[in-house]
Amino acid sequence: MITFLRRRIVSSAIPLVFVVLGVFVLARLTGDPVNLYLPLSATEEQRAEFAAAHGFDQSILAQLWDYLGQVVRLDFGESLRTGQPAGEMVLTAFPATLQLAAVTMLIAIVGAVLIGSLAAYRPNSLADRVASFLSMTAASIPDFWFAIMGVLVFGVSLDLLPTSGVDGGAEVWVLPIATLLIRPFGVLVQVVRGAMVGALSAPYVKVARSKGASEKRVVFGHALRNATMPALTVAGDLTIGLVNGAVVVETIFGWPGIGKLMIDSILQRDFAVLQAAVLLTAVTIFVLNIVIDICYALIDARVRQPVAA
Amino acid sequence: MLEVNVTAPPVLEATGLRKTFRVGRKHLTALDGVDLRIGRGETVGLVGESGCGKSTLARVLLMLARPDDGTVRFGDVNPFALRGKELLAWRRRVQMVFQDPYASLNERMTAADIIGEPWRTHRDAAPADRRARVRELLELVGLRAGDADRYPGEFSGGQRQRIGIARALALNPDLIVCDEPVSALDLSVQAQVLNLLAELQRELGVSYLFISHDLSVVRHVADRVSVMYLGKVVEEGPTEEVFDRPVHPYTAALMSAAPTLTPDRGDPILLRGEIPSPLDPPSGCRFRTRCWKATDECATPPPVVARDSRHTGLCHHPL
Amino acid sequence: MSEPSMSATALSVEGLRVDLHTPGGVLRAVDDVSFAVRKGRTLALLGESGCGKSLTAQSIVGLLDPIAEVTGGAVHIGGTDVLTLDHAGRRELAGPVLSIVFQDALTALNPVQPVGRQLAEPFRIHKGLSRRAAKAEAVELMARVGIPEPKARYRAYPHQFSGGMRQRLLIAMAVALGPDVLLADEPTTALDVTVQAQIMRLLSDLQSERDMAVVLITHDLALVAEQADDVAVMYAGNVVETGPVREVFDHPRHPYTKGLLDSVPEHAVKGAALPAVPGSPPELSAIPSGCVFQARCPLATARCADERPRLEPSGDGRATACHFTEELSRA
Amino acid sequence: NSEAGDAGAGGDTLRIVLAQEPPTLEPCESSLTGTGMVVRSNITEPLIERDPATGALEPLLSTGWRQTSPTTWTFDIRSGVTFQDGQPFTAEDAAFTIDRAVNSDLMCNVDGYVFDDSPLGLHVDSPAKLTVTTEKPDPILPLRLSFVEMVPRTTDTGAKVREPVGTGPYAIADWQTGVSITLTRNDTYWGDAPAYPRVRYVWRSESSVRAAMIAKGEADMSTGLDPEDATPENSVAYPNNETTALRLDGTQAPLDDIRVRKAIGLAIDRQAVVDVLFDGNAEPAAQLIPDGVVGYNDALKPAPADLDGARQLVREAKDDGAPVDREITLVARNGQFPRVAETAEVLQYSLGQIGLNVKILMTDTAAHLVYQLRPFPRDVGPVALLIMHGNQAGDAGFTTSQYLLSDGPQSYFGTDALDDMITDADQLSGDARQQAFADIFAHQNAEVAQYAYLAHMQGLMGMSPSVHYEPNPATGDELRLAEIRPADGDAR
Amino acid sequence: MTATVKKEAAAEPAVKRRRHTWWQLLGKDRFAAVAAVVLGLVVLTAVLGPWLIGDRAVRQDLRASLQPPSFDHGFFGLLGTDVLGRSVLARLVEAAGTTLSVAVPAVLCSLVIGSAIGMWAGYHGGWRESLAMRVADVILSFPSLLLAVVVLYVFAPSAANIVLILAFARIPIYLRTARAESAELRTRLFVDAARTFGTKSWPTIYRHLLPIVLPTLLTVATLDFCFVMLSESSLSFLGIGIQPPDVSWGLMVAQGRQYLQTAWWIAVLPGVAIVLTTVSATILAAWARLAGDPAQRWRLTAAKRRRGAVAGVTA
Ligand SMILES: Nc1ncnc2c1ncn2[C@@H]1O[C@H](COP(=O)(O)OP(=O)(O)OP(=O)(O)O)[C@@H](O)[C@H]1O
Ligand SMILES: Nc1ncnc2c1ncn2[C@@H]1O[C@H](COP(=O)(O)OP(=O)(O)OP(=O)(O)O)[C@@H](O)[C@H]1O
Ligand SMILES: [Mg+2]
Ligand SMILES: [Mg+2]
Ligand code: NI
Repeated sequence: MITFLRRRIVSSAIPLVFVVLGVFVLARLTGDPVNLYLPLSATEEQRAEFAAAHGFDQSILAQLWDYLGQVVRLDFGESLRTGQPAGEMVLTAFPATLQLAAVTMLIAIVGAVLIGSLAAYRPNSLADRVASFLSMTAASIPDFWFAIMGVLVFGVSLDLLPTSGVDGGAEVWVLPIATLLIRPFGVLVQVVRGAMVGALSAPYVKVARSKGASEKRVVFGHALRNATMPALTVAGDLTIGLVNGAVVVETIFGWPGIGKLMIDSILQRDFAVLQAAVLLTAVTIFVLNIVIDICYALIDARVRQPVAA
Repeated sequence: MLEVNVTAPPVLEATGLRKTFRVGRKHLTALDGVDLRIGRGETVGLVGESGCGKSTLARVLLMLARPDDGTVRFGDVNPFALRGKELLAWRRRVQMVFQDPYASLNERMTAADIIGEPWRTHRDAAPADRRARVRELLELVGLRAGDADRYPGEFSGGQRQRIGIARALALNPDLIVCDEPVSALDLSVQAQVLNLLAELQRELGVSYLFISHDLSVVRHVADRVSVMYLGKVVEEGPTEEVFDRPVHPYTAALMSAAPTLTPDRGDPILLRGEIPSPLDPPSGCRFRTRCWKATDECATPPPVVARDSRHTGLCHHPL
Repeated sequence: MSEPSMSATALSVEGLRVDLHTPGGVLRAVDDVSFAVRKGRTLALLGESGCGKSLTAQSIVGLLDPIAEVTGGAVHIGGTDVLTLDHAGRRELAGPVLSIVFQDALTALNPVQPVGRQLAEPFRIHKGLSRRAAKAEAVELMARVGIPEPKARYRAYPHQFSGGMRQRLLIAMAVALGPDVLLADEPTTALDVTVQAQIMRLLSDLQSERDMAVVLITHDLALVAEQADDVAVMYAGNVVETGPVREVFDHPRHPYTKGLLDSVPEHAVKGAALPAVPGSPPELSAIPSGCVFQARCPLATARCADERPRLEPSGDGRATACHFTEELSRA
Repeated sequence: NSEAGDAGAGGDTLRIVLAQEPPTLEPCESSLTGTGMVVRSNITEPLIERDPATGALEPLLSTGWRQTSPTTWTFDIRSGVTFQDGQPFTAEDAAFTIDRAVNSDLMCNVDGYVFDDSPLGLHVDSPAKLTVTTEKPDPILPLRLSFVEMVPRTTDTGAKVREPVGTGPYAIADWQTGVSITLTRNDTYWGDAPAYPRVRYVWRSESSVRAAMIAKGEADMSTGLDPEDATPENSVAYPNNETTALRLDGTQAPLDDIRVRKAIGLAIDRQAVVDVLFDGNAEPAAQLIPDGVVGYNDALKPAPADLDGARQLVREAKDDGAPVDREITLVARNGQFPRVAETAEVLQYSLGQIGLNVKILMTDTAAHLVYQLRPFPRDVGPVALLIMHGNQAGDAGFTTSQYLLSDGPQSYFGTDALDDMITDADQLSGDARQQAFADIFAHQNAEVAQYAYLAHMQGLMGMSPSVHYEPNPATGDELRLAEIRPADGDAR
Repeated sequence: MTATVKKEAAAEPAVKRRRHTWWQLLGKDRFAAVAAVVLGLVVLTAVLGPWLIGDRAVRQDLRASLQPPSFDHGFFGLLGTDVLGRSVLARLVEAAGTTLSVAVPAVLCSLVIGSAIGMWAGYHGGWRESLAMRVADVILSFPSLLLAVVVLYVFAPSAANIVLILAFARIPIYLRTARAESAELRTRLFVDAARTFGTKSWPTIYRHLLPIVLPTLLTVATLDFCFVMLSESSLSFLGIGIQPPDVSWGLMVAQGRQYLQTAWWIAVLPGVAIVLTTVSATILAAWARLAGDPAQRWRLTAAKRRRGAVAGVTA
C-alpha cells in the first residue's frame, strides 16, 4: 500500500507541473491586466511602471521561472485586485467549496444508490421509468434556473428558507446543496442503475438467493458492491467538477468559495490568484484521484492483489 | 500465405520453459523447466492436478504469455521473434480451445460472429462465403446451422464449448491446443467431437496438445502423455505405457483415482495432504509431501528414470 | 446402503414444464420431467448437453433466469409443492432444506466479498448466528472441504483460489446447513480426478451423515456408476429413462441411453472412431410431436412420429419412455 | 458573528446588499465603484464634496478654499475633527493624504483617474491651512481633490491598506472575507450622528437575488437592480450620470464616411429602446453628458428614428464608393448595463435594416478595455464600440479630453478644429466654460459624428419601504449612510 | 398427453428464428419509441426549420415586446415573444439547429477521442495506461472556463471553437470510464482468444471491448449531451458563447433567466426543449443498452408482465 501510494504521488507530480505551466501560459494569453488596474487615463509611463512592478514586461519564460521559484517557496504572489497574498485568499475560500462539495456528493451518492438500485431491480418497470425520467429531468435543468426559482419560491413566496448567504444554521445549506445536487444525482442514478442491472443478473446473485438471502441482502450485500466501480468513477468525476468550483451556486447564493474566486480572477486577469487556485484544486483533485484508487482497492480485492495462490 | 517448412517432424518443440508470476512480493513458479515435443499429426495428452500449470503452458505456447526462460519452436520458427505478416501467418497455424466455455466467448457476439472472427482478422473468406462456412463448422461440431444467429447466453455449457471448438477449427490450423475441450460435453457429443478431431488429424495432419482431466478420454485420443505436477513434467511417454506402467507415484495415484464404469477396480490410492502452495513448493521432488513412498532422499532433485527410450519419469523411487 | 429411511422420498418432480420466452417466441425447453429421489440416495441426471438439465435444477430451486418460466408440474419436498410457495416461503427452504451447486463455478462466487463471509452467510441467515459464531462454523466447513489453513483463508477473495478450490467452496456453501436435498450441477467438471475423488468422498460422507438426497448432474458416466444409486436420462427436455444405475447401465431400455453408453471412450478401441449417436437433438422451436428421439433413433417407426411415448414404469423400479421398451428389455 | 441572525427586524442594523465584494477598502482606490460605495463619505471623507444634484462644491473637511495664483490653491482645514483612532485631523494629514494618493508610487486609482501625471506641490502653512501648487494652471483642482479621501499620517505609504481609518461617521468593525462587512457608528464623529448604529454589507451578484432579499426583508437596500426585478415597492430610480453611445471608428471604411456615421445615428430608435429595454428608466441622448454636468448643451435634442433617411445616406455613401457591405464589429461588454446584450441586438438589427453589415462581439471587461483604450487593436476591421460614459466629476472637461480629442485615450479620431475648441475651453471657467463645451458637443454632432448616442441612463436602487433615502446621480458610486434613516423617522 | 396438441406445430416447417430488426425492437418499447419520435422531430426541426421560418427568428418589433403565449397573434405568436418582440417559437426552431450543431459534434468528438484513448490505455495497460490517466488528470484539473476564455478571446468565439473547448474539456470523462472497463475486460478469456488468432489491438478493441463498453459510454454521452448544452449556456452568459443574432437554446435560457418572474416563456420554453431532448436521448440510450445486450434484449420482446422480472423472485 505504501509503495502504491508513493508511486501514485510521484506520478502525480509531473501532471501537476503541467497544470501549473499550462495555467500560467494560458492566463497570460487572455491579455494584459494593465488596463484593468490602471485608470483609463493612465499614461504610458504609468503603464510601463505597473508592468514592471508585476513583472509583465519580462518574457513569459522569465516570468515563469520567477513564478516557479516562488511556488517552491510556497509564495504564490499577491492579488492584483485586493493586494492580499494569493495563497491566503485561496485557502480562505477553499473550505466553503469543499464543505459544499462533500455534503452534496454524500447525499447524491446515498440517494442515487437507493434509487438507482430500486430502478435496476425491475428494469423497465414503472418504478424504473419514473425514477429514470425524474432523475434525468433533474439533471437537465439548468442550475441557475433551479437556483433562482428556489430563491423565489422557497425564499420569498413560501418564506421557508433564507434566500442566500452563508451565516445561519442548517437552513442556509438547503438551497445551495439542492442546486448542486440535481445534476450529480441525476447522473449517478443513471450510472448506478446501469451497473446494477448488470450486477443483478450475475451468477453470484443467484447463488446468494439459493442461500435464502433476503432481497435486501441480495441487492445491497451482494450486487451493490459489484456495481460500485463504474459509479465510483463517475462520482469521482462529478466531485472533481464540484471541487473545481460551483460557480453558479457560489455566485447566486453568495457562497464565498473557490469557484467564484476563480471566475473573478479570470475575468479580472488576477493571475496570481488564478494560479494559486488552480494549483490548489489540482492538488485536491490528485488527492481525490488517489483516494478513489484506494476506494477501488478497498471495494475490489482484485485491484489490490491481482492474483494469488 | 507464408509456407513454413512443414517437413521437419516436430511441429512444436518447447524446451526449458519457465514462467513465474509475481504475486505481491513473492514469485509463483507456474512452469518450471517444462519440455514438450509434439510431432506432426500427433496428439499429446497433458494431465495433472488442477493448478499445476497446464493452462499456463498452453498460454505460453499460444504466445499469450511470454516465458521467462526457455525456447518455443514451431518447425524452425521461433514465434516470439516474429512480427507483422509473418506473425499473422504463424497465428493461423496454431489455435486454442479454451478451458472455460463461459468466459472465452464474447456475450455480445452471435455464434456466427464468434466463429467467423478469425476470418475477419485474416481477411479470409468473403463475407458471403463466411455464412456457408459457419454453417458447415456448426454442423461439424454437432450444432445446427440455425444456431448461427444465437448468442452464447442462449446456449448450454456444452453447446458453448462446441462453439469454441468450431472457432479453433475455422483457420484449419496445424496445431490445436485443446484446454479441456470436452469436459463440459456429454458423452455422445464428446464422442462426436473426438471423432471430428481424429478425422481432422487423419485428413489434414493436425496435431493436438490435449489437456484433460478425463483420463479415459486422454487414453483414447493421445499418442503420448505428459504428466505434470506443480509446474514440472514428472512423467512422459507413450499413452499405453504411461497408463499401464506408470513410473511416477503421482501418475499411479491419478490413474487409480479416476472413476471407471467397471465397478470392480482396486482400491484407489488415496493421496494424503493438500496440494502444496505453488508459492513455495517443496524442495527436491515436489510430490514428496503427498507421496506414500517418500523418503528423506526425496528432498534432493529427483533423477530422470527412463523406462525405455520414449518413456521417462522424474523420481527417486520409480514404481 | 439399505437404511430403513431409504423408502422415504425426499424430492419428487412430476411433469415439470419450463418455457423460454425468447425473442423468437415461446419455446418449451423442459417438457414433462418426472423423477424422484429418496433420502440418503443419489440420483444422477444424465443427458445430452442442452437437454434441459440445468433448467430443471434451476426451476426446482426457483432461480430460473427471468426469461424462463415454469408452466406446469409440481415439485414436492417433504409434502409441500415448492412451486406454489411464495418468495418468503422459498427463502426459508433455500439452504436448510434445498440447495444447489451451480454449474458455472468460476463466476458463482461474489468477487468482491471474502469467501469466508460468503460461506458464513447461510448460518447468519438461517440460524441467526452472530458474526463470530458464523465465522467459526464457516472455518470448520472450509476445513471440511479440504481448504488448507482455513482460518487464514477466511478473509481471502475468490480470485485467490484455484478453480478446484472455488468449486469446493461452492459445495461447502451448499451443504453448510445440511440440506435435505442437494442439487449438484456438474460439480466436478473443472476438477482433476484426484480432487474429484476427494469431493465425491465428501459428498458421500455428508450424505450418509445427514441422510441427504442428492441430484447429481454430470456427463461423466463413470462417475455416475461409482456415485449414484439411481439415474434419470434426459433427452430434449424429456426424461426418457429412469432406474437404478447398475441396471440401466447394464441393460438400457431406451435407444438414447444405449447410444450414450456406447460412446464411452473406455469401451472403445483406441484410435478407432467412437460410436456416437448420429445427428443432433431437435431444435427447441421444432420439437417433433411424436417421440423426441425419433429423428436419431435406429428403431423409429411411423408410430414414433405420431405418438409421444410416456414414461411408463415397468414394475422393477425402472421406467422408460419408448414404444420399444419391451423389445429393448428383452434384448 | 452576532449579526448573523439579525436578518429579521432590521432594527439597529442597516443591511445593504451590494453587487460585489469590495476588492479593498483602500481610500485612494475609492474611485473604483466597488470600493467607493462603502468607503466614500462613510469611513473616510474628502476635503470638499460635490453636490451630485447641483454640481456645486461644498465644504467638508475643508471649510473654505481659494485660488491664490493660477497655479496655487489654499485650503482651510476644519478643526476639531478626529480620526476614528482618536488622532486629531490637521492640515498635516491632508497634505500626507494628497501626497500619498497622487505623488506616491502606490498607483492609486484616483491618481490616474482625476489627476494627470504632474506632481502637486504641498505646503502645510498651519494645522488649519494647506497650500497646493500645480505645474500648470488647474481651474478645477478643488473638484479633483473632492476625490481624495483623508487618512491619518500613520497610514502605510509603502502599500495599500485594506481596512483604513478615517474621519467618517462609520468605522470598520469587522470584515469577514467573502461574507460581510460590518461598520459601526463613529461616536466621536464631528458632524451629526447618523441614524443607524450599525451597517452591514453583504453581496450577491444576481440582481434577482438582491431583489428577493429586499422582498423578503433580508436586506434594506440594494445597489443596481435590473429593470425586470424592480417594482415601485422595492426600488427607486435615479439618474446616474451614465450615458450610452456607439463610438464609431471613423478611421476605417465604411465608417470613415460621415454619412454612414450619421446614418447610424438616425437608424437608432432611442425612444423604443428606452421604453422597452430600459423600462423607461432612461432618457434618449443627444450628447455624451447628461443635464447637470458643466457643458451640457440643452439645445441638442435626440433625433427620432428615421430609417428612410438613414438608408438614403447609406445609399449615397455607397454610390460614392464606400464599402458599406464591409462587416462592422459591434463590441459590447457583458454586464455593462442591464440588458446590454439585447441592446446590442437591437442596434445590430437596426443597422442591418439600413444596409450595413454588423456582427456582435460580446466581451468581458478586460477584453472590452482593449477596444476602448488607445492603442486600439489592429486588424479588427471597423468597430462600433458600445460605451457607457459616466462623468462623475460634473465637468465636461473630463469627457472631452478623453472622448473627443483626436488623440484622446478613448477617442478614435477628431478634427483639428475640435481639438482647438477643447484646448481653449479647458482654460475657461464659469459661464464661458459652460458655453464653450456646449458648442463643442454641437460641433461634434454636426461635423465629426464619432458618436451615435443612445441614452442617458438611470440607476435602480433597491430599497425596502422601511428605510428612507433619496438617491442622487452619485448613488451608483457612493452611498452615504448618514443620509439614510428609518422610514418612520425615529432614529435609534 | 400433449401428443395431439403438438401436431399442427410439427406440420409447419421449422420455425425460423426470428431476429428482431432495430425498428421492431424500438416498437416494442413505447417510451423509447416516443423518445425516438421526439428526437426525430428535433432533428427535423433543426434541418428544415430555418427554411420554414425565414427571418422570423431575428425580426424585431419592439412594440410587441414580451407578449405572452396566445392564439391571438398568429402562428408565430403562439409561444409569445421575447423582449425584442421576436417570436419565441421561431427562435426555438432556429436555435434547434445551432444547439445541435454545437452539442452533437462536441459530444461526438469527446466521445470518440476519449473512448478511443481510454480503451487503448485500458487494453494495453502499463505505461500507456499511466500516461493516459495522467493526461486525463491534467485536463480534469484545468479550469475549463479559463480555457474557454483563452481560446475564445484569442481565436474569436466561433461555433467551431466552442465545440473544440467543450469537447476537449469532456474527454477525460470518457477516457476514464472507458479505461476502467477496458482494463477489466482485457483480462477476459475471449480477448485472449482473439489474440490467439492474431487479431491486432485495434480490431480487438473494436470487436470486443467497444460493444461492451459502449452502453456505458452512451449513457455517459447522453448525460453529457445535456451538460454540454448547459455549458454552452454558461459560455453564452459570459458572452463567449454563440454570438447573436445566432441563437441557441442555451443562449435563450441564459438571456431569459432574468425574465423568469416576468416572462417565464422566454427561458422556460428553451429549457423544456433541452430537457425534452436530453430525456429522450437518455431513454433511447437506456433502450439501446437493452437492445444491444443479448442477455437483456428479451426484456423488450417478452410479454409486458415479464419485462420487469427479477431472477428467482416470484412475481
Ligand atoms: N496471471 C497469473 N498471475 C499469478 N498467478 C497465476 C496467473 N495465472 C496462473 N497463475 C497460477 O499459476 C498456477 C498454474 O495455473 P494454471 O491455470 O496453468 O493451472 P492448470 O493446470 O491449468 O489448472 P486447471 O486444471 O485448474 O485449469 C496456479 O497456481 C495459478 O494460481
Ligand atoms: N437464456 C436462454 N435463452 C435461450 N435459450 C436458452 C437460454 N437458457 C437455456 N436455453 C436453452 O435451453 C436448453 C436447455 O439448457 P440447459 O442449460 O438446461 O442445458 P443443460 O442440460 O444444462 O446442458 P449442459 O449439460 O450443456 O449444461 C438449451 O438448448 C439452451 O439452448
Ligand atoms: Mg487450466
Ligand atoms: Mg447445464
Ligand atoms: Ni402435487
